[in-house]
Amino acid sequence: MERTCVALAVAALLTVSLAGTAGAQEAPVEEALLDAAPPDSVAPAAPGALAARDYLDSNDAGDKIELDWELSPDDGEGSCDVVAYRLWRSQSASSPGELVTELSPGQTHYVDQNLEPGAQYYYSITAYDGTNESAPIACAPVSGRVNLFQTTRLSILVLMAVFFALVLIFTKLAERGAELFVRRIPGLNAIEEAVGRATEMGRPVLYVPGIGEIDNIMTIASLTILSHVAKITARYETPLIVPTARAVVMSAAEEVVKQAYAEVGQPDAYNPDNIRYLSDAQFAFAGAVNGIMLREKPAANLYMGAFWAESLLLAETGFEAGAIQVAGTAMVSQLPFFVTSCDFTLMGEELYAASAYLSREPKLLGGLKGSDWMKVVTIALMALGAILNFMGFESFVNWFQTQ
Amino acid sequence: MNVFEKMLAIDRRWIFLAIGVAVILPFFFPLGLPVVVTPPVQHLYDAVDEIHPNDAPLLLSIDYAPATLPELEPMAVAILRHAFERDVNVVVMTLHPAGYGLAESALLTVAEEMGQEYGTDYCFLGFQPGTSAVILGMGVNIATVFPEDAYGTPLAEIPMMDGMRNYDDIPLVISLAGWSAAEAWVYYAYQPFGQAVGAGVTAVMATDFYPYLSSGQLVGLLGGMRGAAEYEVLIDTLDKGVQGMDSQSIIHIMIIILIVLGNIAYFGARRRRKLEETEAA
Amino acid sequence: MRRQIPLALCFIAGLFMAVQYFIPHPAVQNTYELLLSWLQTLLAFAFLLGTVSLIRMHFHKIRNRADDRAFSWVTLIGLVGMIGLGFFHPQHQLPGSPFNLMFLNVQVPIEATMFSLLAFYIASAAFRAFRARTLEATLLLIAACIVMLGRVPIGDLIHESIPAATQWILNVPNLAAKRGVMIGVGLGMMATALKIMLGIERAWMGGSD
Amino acid sequence: MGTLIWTTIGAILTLSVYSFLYKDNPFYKFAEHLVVGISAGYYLVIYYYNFIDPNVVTPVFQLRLGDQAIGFGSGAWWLALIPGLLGLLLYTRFFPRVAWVARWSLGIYVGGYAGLGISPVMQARVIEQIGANALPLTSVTNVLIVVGLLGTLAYFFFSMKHKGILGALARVGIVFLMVGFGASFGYTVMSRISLLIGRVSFLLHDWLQVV
Repeated sequence: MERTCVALAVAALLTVSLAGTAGAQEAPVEEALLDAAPPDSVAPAAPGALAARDYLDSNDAGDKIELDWELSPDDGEGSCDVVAYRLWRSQSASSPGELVTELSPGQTHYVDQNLEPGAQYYYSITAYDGTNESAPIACAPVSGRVNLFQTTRLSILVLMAVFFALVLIFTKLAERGAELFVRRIPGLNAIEEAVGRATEMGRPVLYVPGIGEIDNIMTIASLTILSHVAKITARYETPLIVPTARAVVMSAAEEVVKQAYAEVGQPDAYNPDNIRYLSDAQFAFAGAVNGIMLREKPAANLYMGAFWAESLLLAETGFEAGAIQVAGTAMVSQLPFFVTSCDFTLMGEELYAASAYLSREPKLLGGLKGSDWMKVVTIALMALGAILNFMGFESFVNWFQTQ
Repeated sequence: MNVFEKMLAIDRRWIFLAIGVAVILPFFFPLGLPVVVTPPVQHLYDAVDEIHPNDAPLLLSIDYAPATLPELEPMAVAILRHAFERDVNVVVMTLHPAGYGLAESALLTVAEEMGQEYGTDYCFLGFQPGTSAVILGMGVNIATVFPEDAYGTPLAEIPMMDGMRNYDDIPLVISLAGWSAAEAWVYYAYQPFGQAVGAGVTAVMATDFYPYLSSGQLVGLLGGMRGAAEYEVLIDTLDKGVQGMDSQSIIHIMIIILIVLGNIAYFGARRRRKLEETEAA
Repeated sequence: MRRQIPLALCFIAGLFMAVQYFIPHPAVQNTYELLLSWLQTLLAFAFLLGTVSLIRMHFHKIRNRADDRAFSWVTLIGLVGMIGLGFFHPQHQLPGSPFNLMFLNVQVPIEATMFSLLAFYIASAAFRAFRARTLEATLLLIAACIVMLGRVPIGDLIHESIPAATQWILNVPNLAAKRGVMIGVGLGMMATALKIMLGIERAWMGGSD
Repeated sequence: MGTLIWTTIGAILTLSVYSFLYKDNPFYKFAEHLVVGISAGYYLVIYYYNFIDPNVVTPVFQLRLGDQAIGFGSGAWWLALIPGLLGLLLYTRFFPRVAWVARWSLGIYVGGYAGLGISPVMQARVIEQIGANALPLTSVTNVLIVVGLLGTLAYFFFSMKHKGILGALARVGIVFLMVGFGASFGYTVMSRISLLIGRVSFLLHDWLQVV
């Protein structure tokens, strides 16, 4: 038996290579096998037991069924003529239903997708030799269960609950007027000095709120800082230029600045022409801001928010224009460029911290304190995980391997 | 103003000029600095080298956009040359809307240069939107995702595509992408279907992909222009990749020299100032 | 009315989007997809808003006879021309269509070139900013130089251990620092997101009434 | 011929942008203003055909949502009116008296994306980090990674003054941060230069065809 099979395989390969050298088009191994195998009217032996089960124990929408079967005795040995397994699916036990797919010899696994959740399906599989098809092997009817909760994401939910609890507790404390200590973030002085410097020189301040959309958390944080900066410039009556890359951010920025000017009693000093929408296109925006730096000569450039590759374009041009520059972003990939080319940089979380600190609203400090203590929790979990791993209990860490 | 202060005050446009020259010169006078081949590239090369000629094709997914073209096109060219050199059939597709023209031009240029015939040696499927859906769909049945090639010919009528069902008929997929497409191939072709996947990504992305290599989810990896250069060395047809590496080497060294000079000048000037202060005192 | 309704909508939308992540049920997932398509559509409308402000700004410049108003014309003509090609030329996305040609031969080259200016700026930044003033600055400088050498063939020629050193720097100190920043940033983002949903953080509404 | 003209246009614009390296000048200004206009037009068309048309216009005019997935039964074309309406509300900001109505759409937009972000961020930036950093201190590498991580987190700890142990840790953190920044800086140089090489090869090879 074995020998014939090998012989056939060799013959097959020969035909393939011959076909190849003959410059014929692609000759699939199956067809080659057919050429080699004596054309028979005998159907191959049916594959072994077929098992169907709900995919992922349906941690999904229940629209996938997972199937496993055993190879036909004629697959790779025996009469060695199986060229494909044919998988059939039906809604009723009586008919074989539709052909789902053909699978190559040697395969024993398939996941059927895009099914109707909860519906009953009858699967059967046959071995096929190019002409004849074996008797179908059926399995018990199966249906995908629709789930209401994805258990593999439990750990996310749990930690979210812990974190939000912390944030809300501190927020409540703040509302009750409890003194929440938060160390002053060094970058803030830098911002004020920069604005002060611009005032002395009688030149405008440039505030770039990043190129993120209004839904970007960094942009939101930036708007809070903007209102602080606007108040200072309003007091000193220093022009404040705010170029934006998103229309919605522009309208929000307008509101924020107008409000700030009103609050310090300088509503007339507010100049709407200085809050500008330039372009959504990243480098078109960067190019236009570079233009502003060289033509309107701001003495202080503040970059706060979400920045991508344009960060260095802005910072280097700003330096060349001789402006004092303060940046702040949580974009890890861009921090190196701001850190090296700006006079001061609010790194990562400092951006959020600054916005919370500046808003002077005690409620906003809750988030900051919550984050701080969540860091402690995180470290504790890591340590615990490390120890348990070391002792051989990996299940704890695996629990965090979510999907 | 002493020499150090002069150095510190140098107009940066001289630096710009130097960079410009350093980039342009190698185009005319290639240095051909030796390029050492690293394992990830070697593995990808071997994977392509093991594909049977005139049999099941290599699927090359050219997923880059204009912005990352300079880094990734040399890869496409080198891989295509390698495949055609060995009479390996190639199917090209793209998952990036802007990739259509780029993929087509790269494929047709190399195919013409290597005297390959459309339909029997290579085939271009064009663009399909919906990255993950496309990749998953092709695992079940290619013809449902790409019923016809980029020029409207039904797959069944294309000799080399006739009888192709799904990943079982594709020994290797290589994705060249400057975005998450390469990862998508790992998640949706390797994970569910066990399809062998290789990738070519930008230099910046490369480090994020090393984990996939060690875990065997990727058979090989080309990182940035250097990856392309190494591949060109392996197929010994030196081209843009190796050429680029000359400029790269020169400029990298140049920047380091600039940093050193900058520091010498800085400390020189500072020492001078200190001396003057002590004299004044 | 003016603040309560938006805050309520903000909370509801946020809550649903946060919760759907845990519920694979098709009814929820389909609603999620629908809502997502709404958000994307909103984005498109917002973009239109931007174009309107752009046009207004440049009209302003032209009417006020600003010195560089000629360039405002350039912007407006480019904008109008592109829209014309897009809407009045069938199959504008196809390769070879005027719309596509303009994109590939005007927008792409300019943006790609602006992007490539970084090659010059990264050099000048290194020259002027990498000073071994303090321990931190010195470490930054050394790390940068080693990695730069390790990236190019010539590095291997100088010393074969350089590529290894590069990988080590990337995989150990760099990794540790990045993870630390990521965790902090992640927490900051979530806290802010929660505050937005609860209406504690309302910068996005702007000030006044 | 056609291609040559187009390539020449691309080349002239490329050179105009590079002229900025010398100093700001009319050529750069031209390219700058042109790309602002062109890109605005480009995205307008793309956004319209990819979002507004399929999600609003088509369904409303054909009175049905094609294969668009809908939570509450298909064929509910009127659902497509909602995003259209929300979109139009954004424009109330041009009419000061009703400008505040724009906040309704903004609320859904901001809230929706805020909520959307929370869970994936928790997963990618916290949960998976816990898994990845639960390292037994059995090797120098592991010790360094853990110490570096602790230091960085200490640096970003705002609830106490940086003194004593916290201060020391924060100092370690800053050291790791700087090494990390240096590494990423050096690491990025190559891809930035690749872009420049790409442009140069466009000028010399595709346009002048001298190499």
